[in-house]
Amino acid sequence: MARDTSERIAIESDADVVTARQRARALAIGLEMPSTDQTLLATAISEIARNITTYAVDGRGEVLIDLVRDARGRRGVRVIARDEGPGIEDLERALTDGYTTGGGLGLGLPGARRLVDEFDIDTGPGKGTTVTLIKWAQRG
Amino acid sequence: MARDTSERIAIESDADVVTARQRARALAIGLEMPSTDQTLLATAISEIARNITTYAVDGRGEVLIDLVRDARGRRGVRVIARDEGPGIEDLERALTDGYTTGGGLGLGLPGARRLVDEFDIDTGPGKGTTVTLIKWAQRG
Amino acid sequence: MGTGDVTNGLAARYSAAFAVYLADRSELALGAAYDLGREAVKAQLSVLDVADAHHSAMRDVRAGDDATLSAAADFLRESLSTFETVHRGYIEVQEVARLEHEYVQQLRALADASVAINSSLTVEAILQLTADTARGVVHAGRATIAILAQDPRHRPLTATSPPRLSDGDAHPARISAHLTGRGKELGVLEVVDEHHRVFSARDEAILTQLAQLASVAITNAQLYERERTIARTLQRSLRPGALPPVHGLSAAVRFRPAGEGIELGGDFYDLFAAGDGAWTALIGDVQGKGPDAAAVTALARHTMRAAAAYESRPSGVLRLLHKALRDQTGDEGRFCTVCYAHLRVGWGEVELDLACGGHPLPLVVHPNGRVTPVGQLGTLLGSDIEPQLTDVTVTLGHGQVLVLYTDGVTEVRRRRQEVFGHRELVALLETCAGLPPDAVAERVETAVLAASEGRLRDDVAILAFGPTPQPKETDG
Amino acid sequence: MGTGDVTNGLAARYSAAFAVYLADRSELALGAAYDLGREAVKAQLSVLDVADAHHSAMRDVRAGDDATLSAAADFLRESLSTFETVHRGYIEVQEVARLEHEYVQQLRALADASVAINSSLTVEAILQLTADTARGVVHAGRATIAILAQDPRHRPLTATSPPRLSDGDAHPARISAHLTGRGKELGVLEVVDEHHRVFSARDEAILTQLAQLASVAITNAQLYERERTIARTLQRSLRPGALPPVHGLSAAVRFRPAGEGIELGGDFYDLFAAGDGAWTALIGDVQGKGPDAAAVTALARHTMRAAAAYESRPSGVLRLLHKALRDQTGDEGRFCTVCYAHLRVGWGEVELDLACGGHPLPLVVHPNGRVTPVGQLGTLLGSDIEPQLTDVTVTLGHGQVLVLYTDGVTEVRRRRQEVFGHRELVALLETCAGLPPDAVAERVETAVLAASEGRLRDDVAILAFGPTPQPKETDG
Ligand SMILES: [Mn+2]
Ligand SMILES: [Mn+2]
Ligand SMILES: [Mn+2]
Ligand SMILES: [Mn+2]
Repeated sequence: MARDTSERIAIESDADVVTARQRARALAIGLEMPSTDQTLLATAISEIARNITTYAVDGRGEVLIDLVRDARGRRGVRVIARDEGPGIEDLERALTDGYTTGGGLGLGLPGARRLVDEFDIDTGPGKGTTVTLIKWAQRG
Repeated sequence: MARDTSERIAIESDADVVTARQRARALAIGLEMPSTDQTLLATAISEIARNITTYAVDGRGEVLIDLVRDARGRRGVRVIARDEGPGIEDLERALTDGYTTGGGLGLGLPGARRLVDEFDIDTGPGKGTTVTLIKWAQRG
Repeated sequence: MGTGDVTNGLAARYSAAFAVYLADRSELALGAAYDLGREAVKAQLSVLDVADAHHSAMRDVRAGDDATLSAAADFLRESLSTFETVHRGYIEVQEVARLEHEYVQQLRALADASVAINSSLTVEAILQLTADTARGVVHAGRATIAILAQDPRHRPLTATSPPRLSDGDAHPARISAHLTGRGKELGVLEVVDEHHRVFSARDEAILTQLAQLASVAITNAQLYERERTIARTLQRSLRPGALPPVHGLSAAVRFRPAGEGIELGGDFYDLFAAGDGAWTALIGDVQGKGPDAAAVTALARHTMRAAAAYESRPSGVLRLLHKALRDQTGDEGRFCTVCYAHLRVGWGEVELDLACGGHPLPLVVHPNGRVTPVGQLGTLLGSDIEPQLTDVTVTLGHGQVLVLYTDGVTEVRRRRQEVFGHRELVALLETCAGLPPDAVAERVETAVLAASEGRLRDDVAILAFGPTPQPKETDG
Repeated sequence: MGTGDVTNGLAARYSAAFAVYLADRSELALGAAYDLGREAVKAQLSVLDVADAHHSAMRDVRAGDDATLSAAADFLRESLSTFETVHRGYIEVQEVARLEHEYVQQLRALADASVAINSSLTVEAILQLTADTARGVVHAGRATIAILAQDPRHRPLTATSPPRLSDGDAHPARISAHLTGRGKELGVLEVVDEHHRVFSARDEAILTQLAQLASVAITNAQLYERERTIARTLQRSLRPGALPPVHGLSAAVRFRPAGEGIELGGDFYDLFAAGDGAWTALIGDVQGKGPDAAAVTALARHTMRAAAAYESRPSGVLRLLHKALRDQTGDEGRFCTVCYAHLRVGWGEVELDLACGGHPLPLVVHPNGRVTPVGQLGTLLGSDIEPQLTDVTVTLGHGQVLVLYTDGVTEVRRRRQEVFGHRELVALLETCAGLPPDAVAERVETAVLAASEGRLRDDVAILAFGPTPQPKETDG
């Protein structure tokens, strides 16, 4: 997967989230991604950014957005969100849509996961959280 | 629950389903039911009528639509759908959203059940199926 | 879902936010649509409410140009994106529910199997049930279970489900689980299916759980089998056997140890050739019941058999038994009562010397229906006092039957009330005049079992004998 | 979700259907919107695709008047209604998934409990585990299990979880399940919680399942306990005990039956006072191992003890044993070997008469380290042939130890190779000069166990004795 471009956005306020959405949308438009997919990508970014502003230390973190290309030449937008927060203790539970505790609405990380093509999370107690997601421009 | 009016519509074709939807919508408008609830009621009628045209003998049955009023004076539209079909053998399964067989989309009877305020079903192998549903004009 | 107020609030805020977006087309303004949609989902509003809010906003702007329509499309799409998240979640959770439900089915099958497997007392039955369950619960083509021999003398055991092998795949998919019991390897449980089958982690977990419960059941069955074999074998080896045929003597015995699953108690009897061409018949009762008493019966019988080779006086044999009981090491002393008879069997009559060590006197049933005790009461054997024993000589003639019995026959109690005692026994025997010994013993046993309502509180032994009727007797 | 083609198809059909609706505002035309939405859901299209289709339809009609906007609102609402159905289903299915998951947790707890409960061999442990599991698995305040007495002699048993009672509710919520075993009522399992608690049908099902598996475990434990008690008690009662102290004689014994969980085999020994002030020491081996052979050892010992009261010649006692073995009823004949010694214990020396019926000759360990067999080989007892037996008189002096042993000592094999035999025994005893009998017996046992690697294939018995060293001997 070759990296085309890269931009780092510090997430400290709602305005930063808007910047990230805008940046991702611009890259998506450049790839001629369908408008519905642009919307889903922006929504996924909002959900993972919300995770930072809600759970990270001082609500701070950063988002890296760039274009990627896979071995078959397919292009997409990749978003990496990082924070130095407390990390997620029970990852499986955090991703299983809250059904074990009941009444969850499946937003947040599990919601974001469903909106994109690739989703990866690296976390643990005390080590912060890094979420990586990719939305490909052409559908599979 | 006092009955205000009543109309019986034989269901034999898609055109009859339209008649039923129209009749219900007219009663709902008369009760000043919100437009979104009118839509949900029409959809519920479509789903139970579809159940008749798909499963009943010769795809035939009937729908009775009338206005009802409960003890507290609340008014609503009641729909009774009857057929002489084979009946439903495993009712619990028919209403549990198809998750036991996988891949169900929760349409049909379980879908209709969710769109209305009251839902009752009387069925059994060989005795046909009667579905009764009510949508109240004022929300609870 | 939702109330009019929230819905109206949504419409107003939607309209206002849309106006802002129309003015600047900024990402910030578009983000407001996302926020509105997300809030609507959290407030459990309907997607139809959003559609209506959208149209009231359209009415407010009152413009149909392309630019406005395009902005409207963007804004509606953004406001619905959270609904799309939920919609996708539905399909996902439905799959989760289906998988959980499947797991429930597997676990329930496992629970049922657990009951069935643990209800089996033989290892063979457990193996077959386990193989059948393994195949069924993971829906596989074949399951095999094999356990090692416990002991070099035993064979390894296997079971397969289905029992007949099909040709099968050359490279099937397979998973297996080890069977272990008390820290030792017991064997292995394996499941195979067509090569394209992919077993899930849950299949493996279920198989492991099944292997675990089968291991416990196998271990229990092995332990049970071992103890049961020892218990059965010892009880059967120690139990007095059938009576030997004795020319000129008709004899019958009935023997019922008290207690479920017990084959040997403290009562005993014997009939054997004594050293001098005569015979010995005896009945006895060791204090107590169950296996503790049973071991002492072996001592009593073997001691008296050996002593009878040297000693023809019944009192002499009983004195030796008394000494042997006193000499017993380890165990606290056990008392014992015995009625011992030394028999000389003649033509149509039996002459006997009789001694009773603490035992109820035997009864003679006469042909005329009279019932009389014979012998003289003596002292219990094995106690601190030197036993007082008296040998009494008795002759049994034609039609006379001597009945030896233990106190289990005459102390039948129900709810602390004696329901069959000495008086009842005598009355019953008075109806037995002229009957052969076997019929007499049968009647006594039947009466005792009936009085006990099938639940004996003490061992019961009955030994009845008399001269065999001699057909030529009156002719000769 | 969805492909461009399907999406484009949707947009075109949506636009056309909307145009029809705009023209006649009929229910039929509106129903088309419902159909389109339903198809979109079935094709797993996104709600955003419907929104986009709606806007391309709006672009096509290019009108912003109220009537058009109102029709557009109706049409969009209708096309989204099936999405609303799914959206509502999400919350419902999530609850289903949660309940199924809870059920899985309960069933897994039950499966774990099943293994633990069935691993318990005592009824008391099973009851406590069952009560603890019942309380935990339905999350209740307290659980109680009570079982009836099996037998009028036993007490009923109960267990409670938690063990200490709190004051509790006067009218708690409660559910219970019966315990039954082999068709009989065993007892009851009950769970109580605060009065407002509503137990679900699933809670009842889980409790019933737990009661069922506990019933099986209790029944198994009772069966096992019964057989184990019989097996233990009989074996312990039949097993020869500790040696009695004999003035002037130092004696030691080692006794190890082969087989796990077996306390008594076919080997036996004895040391007891004979009739004439002398003593008898003997060792023997019944053909075979385990409980079958064990019962015969009881016959052999009791017979020889009784015979020794009348008979001082070893060969005479063994002949009587031969006859007793032949007289055994029921069982197929059992052979037996015995080495029998009649001892007169004197001042610093022991004079003994010795006969060996088919048994290996005992060995004397001399103070100088020489090891010599004594006695004369005789015939096996209990077989068809009248045994040939010879009494030999031997005197053991100061420092001499006589070692009687069974063939388990000299036929230790490993992988079909003899690893400890007669030669090894003699060599070992040659190193035992001057040792007291207990030390000699200990050394032999240790060597045999080491050679067997802890897994005996035959019973092992060793009986060693000699005159007690007399401290005054050389002074007097
Ligand atoms: Mn008794
Ligand atoms: Mn008794
Ligand atoms: Mn042996
Ligand atoms: Mn041996």
